[in-house]
Amino acid sequence: MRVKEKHVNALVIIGLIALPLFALISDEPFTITLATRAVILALAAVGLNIILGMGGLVSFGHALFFGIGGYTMGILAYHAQTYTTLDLGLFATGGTEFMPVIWVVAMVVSAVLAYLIGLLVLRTSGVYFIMITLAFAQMFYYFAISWAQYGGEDGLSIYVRNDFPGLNTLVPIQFFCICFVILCLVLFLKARLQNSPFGLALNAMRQTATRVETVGLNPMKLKLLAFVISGAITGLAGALFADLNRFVSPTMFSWQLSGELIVLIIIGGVGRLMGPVIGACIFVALEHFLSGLTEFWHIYLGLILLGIVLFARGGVIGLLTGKEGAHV
Amino acid sequence: MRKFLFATVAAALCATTAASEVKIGMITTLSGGGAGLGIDVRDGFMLAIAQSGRDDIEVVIEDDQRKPDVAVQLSDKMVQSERVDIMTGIIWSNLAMAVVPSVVGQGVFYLSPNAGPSQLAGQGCHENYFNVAWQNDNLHEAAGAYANSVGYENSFIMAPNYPAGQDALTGYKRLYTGALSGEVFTQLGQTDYAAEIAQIRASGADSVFFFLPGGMGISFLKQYADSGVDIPVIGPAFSFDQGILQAVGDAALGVVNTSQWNKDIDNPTNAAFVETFQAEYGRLPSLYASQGFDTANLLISALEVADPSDGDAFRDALRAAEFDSTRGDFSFGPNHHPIQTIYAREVIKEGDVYTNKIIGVALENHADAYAAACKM
Amino acid sequence: MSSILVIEQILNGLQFGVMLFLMAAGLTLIFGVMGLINLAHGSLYMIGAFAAAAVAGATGSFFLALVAALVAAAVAGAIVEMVVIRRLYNAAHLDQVLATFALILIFSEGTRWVFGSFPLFLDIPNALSGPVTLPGGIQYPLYRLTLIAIGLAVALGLWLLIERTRIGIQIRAGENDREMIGALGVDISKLYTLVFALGAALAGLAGALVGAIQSVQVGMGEPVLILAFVVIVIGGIGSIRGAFIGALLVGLTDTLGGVFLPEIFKLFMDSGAAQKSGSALASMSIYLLMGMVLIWRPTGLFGARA
Amino acid sequence: MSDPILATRNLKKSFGALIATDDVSIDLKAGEIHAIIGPNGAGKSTLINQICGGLRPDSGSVALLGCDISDYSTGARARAGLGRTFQISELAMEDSVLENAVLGAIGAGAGPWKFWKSALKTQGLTDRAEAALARVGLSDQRDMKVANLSHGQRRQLEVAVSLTLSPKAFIMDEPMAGLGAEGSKTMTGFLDGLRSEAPILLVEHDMDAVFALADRISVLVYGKIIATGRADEIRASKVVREAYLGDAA
Repeated sequence: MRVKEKHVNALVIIGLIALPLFALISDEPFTITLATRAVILALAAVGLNIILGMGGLVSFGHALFFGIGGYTMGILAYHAQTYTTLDLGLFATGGTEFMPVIWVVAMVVSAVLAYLIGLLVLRTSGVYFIMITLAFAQMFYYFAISWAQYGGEDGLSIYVRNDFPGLNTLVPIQFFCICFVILCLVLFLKARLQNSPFGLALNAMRQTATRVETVGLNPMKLKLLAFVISGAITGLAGALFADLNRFVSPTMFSWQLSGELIVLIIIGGVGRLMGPVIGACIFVALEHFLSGLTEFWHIYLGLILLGIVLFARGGVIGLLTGKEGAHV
Repeated sequence: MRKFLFATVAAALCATTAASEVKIGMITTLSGGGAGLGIDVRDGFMLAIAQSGRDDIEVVIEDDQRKPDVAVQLSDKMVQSERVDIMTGIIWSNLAMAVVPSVVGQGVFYLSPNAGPSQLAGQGCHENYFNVAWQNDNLHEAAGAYANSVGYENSFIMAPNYPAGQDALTGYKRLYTGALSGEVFTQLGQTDYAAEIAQIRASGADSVFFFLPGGMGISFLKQYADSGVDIPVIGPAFSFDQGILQAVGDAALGVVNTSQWNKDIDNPTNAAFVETFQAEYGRLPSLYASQGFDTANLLISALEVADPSDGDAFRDALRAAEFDSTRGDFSFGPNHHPIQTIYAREVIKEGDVYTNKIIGVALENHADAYAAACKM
Repeated sequence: MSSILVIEQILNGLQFGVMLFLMAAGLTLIFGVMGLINLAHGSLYMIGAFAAAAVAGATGSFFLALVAALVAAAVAGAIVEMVVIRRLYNAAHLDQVLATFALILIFSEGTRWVFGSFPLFLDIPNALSGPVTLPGGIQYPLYRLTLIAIGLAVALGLWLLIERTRIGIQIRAGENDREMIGALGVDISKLYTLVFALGAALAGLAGALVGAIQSVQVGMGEPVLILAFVVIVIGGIGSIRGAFIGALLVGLTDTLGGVFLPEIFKLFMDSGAAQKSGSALASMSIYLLMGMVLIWRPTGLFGARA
Repeated sequence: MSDPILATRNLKKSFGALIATDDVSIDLKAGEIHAIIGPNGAGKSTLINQICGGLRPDSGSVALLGCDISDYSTGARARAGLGRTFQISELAMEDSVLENAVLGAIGAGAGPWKFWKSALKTQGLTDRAEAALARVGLSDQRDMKVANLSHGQRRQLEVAVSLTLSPKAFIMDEPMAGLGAEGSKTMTGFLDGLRSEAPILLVEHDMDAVFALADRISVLVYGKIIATGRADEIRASKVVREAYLGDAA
């Protein structure tokens, strides 16, 4: 039976609301935590999907922005909790535990970094782009490991979640709601972006950069902006992820994480609005159930992924709707 | 009456799962690199539980894959969904730092079978946190003390550039009174030590202290043995543990290392432990297995006296540490970290198997350096 | 710092470089001929090391261990090519990344399943153990010198294979124009399997050789894999010559950076801080090198101009 | 006679020993169709690429409306008023016909830095795009995917996209390629009317179309212009016959 993509999308959103509510009623708070994890990973992958799905550039280093978001949150909260000042050279501040401020800072820092890195890495394409993005993420990974001031390899614990006005963020369902609303908001913005003149141009750029140039547009600028937006969203996800765990560590920069973000997108379906969301839900579920079954669950995860690449091009959405859809 | 009713309902609910009264959550590393350590802790722990003959203890075991974020989520699961009374199992300091503070903050007891970061021993100590292994610095301090006792005066010291590595060098220097001919931080996960060995050769040192856990230590020892440099090496037990010694081979022979446990410590508990572990799992127990075993026995001894639901009584029972440790004498300091004797061991070959033999005491009844900062 | 130490460190960098070359040569060959990004190349390195350790343990012969490593990695490579990789040649890079990422998971946990979680033992053969004295009084391990020699010999052999043999002609034709080899009457799928097995065998050889002085354990392949990628990106993907130059550059940068950066930092900060920040920078140095090369030449030193 | 709309001066480009463009100076005047013909490998594509910015000449210059655009990027040249069509269609194959035309309208209009309103619901963009589609006769196909268009329809869409730019000069690389007799005729008729809007630099192999359309013809052989003139002059030229038409004539 073939179903329409928008029905699949609606089903996912409904499922993402229903599952935590069910968990709340049946008093299974850990299920809510799992759902929150899926939502945050989905958000990070939605960010990656802007440059990867729409722009056709496979960034194998998006963990960089995830980590930057995480560390932004960690450092701000750390200074706020220890009442120490954060000296930024130009000015000093006391850190903050106020979530909206943390989010904005995480996005701005990620965006600025994405701009600077993008200026360099977007000169390359194809495999070179894959590898140079990986290299940048590795640089930050090693830097974070030896950055003793913020815990180095041990990472940085912040013990309590940051504040959001009117909510108790330590209650799983309330924190889930925050993340879920942000995800929906970003998905909505992404949907607008996809159809906007910018989205249309970026989409065309992936297919034929020459054509985009000959109508007078600058592909480099398109890619750069896409990279910046992409980095900012993934950075935001990183800040939320760190808040979920009340902890940041260099593993947020690791290449495995960059790989996992790509995996999420491919599982769901490249270049689709809800692809990363479906991918994240499936991935988190697999992780949870497989690891309960056997110590060697990575083998089965590997086999499932392999099956998806070989036999389900277009991801799960493609499988359900019978369309391969946009492929990079 | 109401209380009784509640109890029957609870019993009825529990009957569908298991008839257990105490639930223990174990988060440890069972897959990927470093799984050997977690498996040893788990096996040692479960051996003690089995030997106790108590069927009212349920142990929930989860694999953290050595990823801090996974560990945090598993701890949420343990506390929120499984509602465990006691947690244990974490191998790595960075995972412990991510998990322990929030777990003990939620009223759950945590018994550490391996990691002992300084933060949790000093300012960050907690009444519900007990360390059954060592404070991280202990074995390094013992190595420094041993170096003094054999008259080393010019050490070359080396560790990976990450907090535990930096602590290791600090720990060594705390008791070591000689000079340093070199102090090097290597890359975490580094596999080739040719450059460092060349520096050692050129340094004119009379001894080399290193802390390189896991595969890093194997690589270093093999390369060091092959380099022809014959300056004596000392290190903490981690690179000479039963699990990896076989992979190092001859290169480790004769190396002195410091440990709070060895299979030849002469007491009945230890002898029985070594024998039953070998019978059960078909391999010699490691340091980690002994720590898992001790952790479980401490726990069982406290359960004999008090129920975890009565927090204060249970805590006192733990603090008393009325159990037979494989290490012999064992007691807790004011910050719930061990006060214990640390030995110097030497790597030997018994038949085909590489193992350790105690050659002396490095530090007697040693406590850690952070206890004073702990306000409990 | 004495000149003896400097020369010794250069030798170390060289040795590291040629071993990286063994890994990178296979990767770049596979990419050049088949256009495939193989993240699972590190697993083949691991398979070589485990096969060598297992055979050395059973027979005691290092030579047999090396043969076993070559055969095991080549066979594993050929099987993987025929079962999985073959379906990916026309797929997007993205699919290749995911599929070979999945292969890493399968290989790593599969190896752990077979061999257990503890590292395996593999030692240097007696004939090659211990140091020798080089001219100028430098004490240097014989085994490492042997590694340098083997690496250079393999590089030479590869060069001869590609420049002077029929298969080499086919490989070069395949790099330039994939339709062309079909037109030459070559069985493409056989050629692809062969090239993949060759690349795998080189990785397996590197794993066995390096395994003797390092730790043979699950997950040993991934750090090397990432370095090998850095190498081929610096050298230009598809270029054997580039891989060779890139491997030496990376080997030397990594080794010398780790030794000399802290020394340089000591000139303007106190010793402890210099150690920490120097080695922090050293761990990032090869990625900095790669970044700079790519900014200067976006397709690497010897890469085809895009 | 007015100044030329587009002019190249002494364009030179060589690839190693091969001289692809040798001192080429051509111009395009208002209202004309200037055809460039020549055998395969004569350097026509290289020349177009230098005019449109895909290739840097070794020396020489390109001027549009008297303004030197030699240092402009491809995009900047398009914005300055060069409308190019490709020999092999350069279109976003996964997108619809309308989306491709709207892309042109985005380039011609306010640019891509708009993120909120849907491009296909922005009247300024769709009006412009649909007008261009209507002119080439693709209105009925506006919602089709480009991948599903016939070859001829893709050629038409190529032209339509360049129409949305309202360029000052058209550069067309073989617009008749693969069109068939009927299609060529339609396209010839269309281009005939287009020259009053903006002049066309036409590279074409279809000699019937060239002789029917071109006001002037330049003959490019081995990177050199060997003759320029009206159709009948070129037909009569001995140099051209020898160098190009050769035995066939």
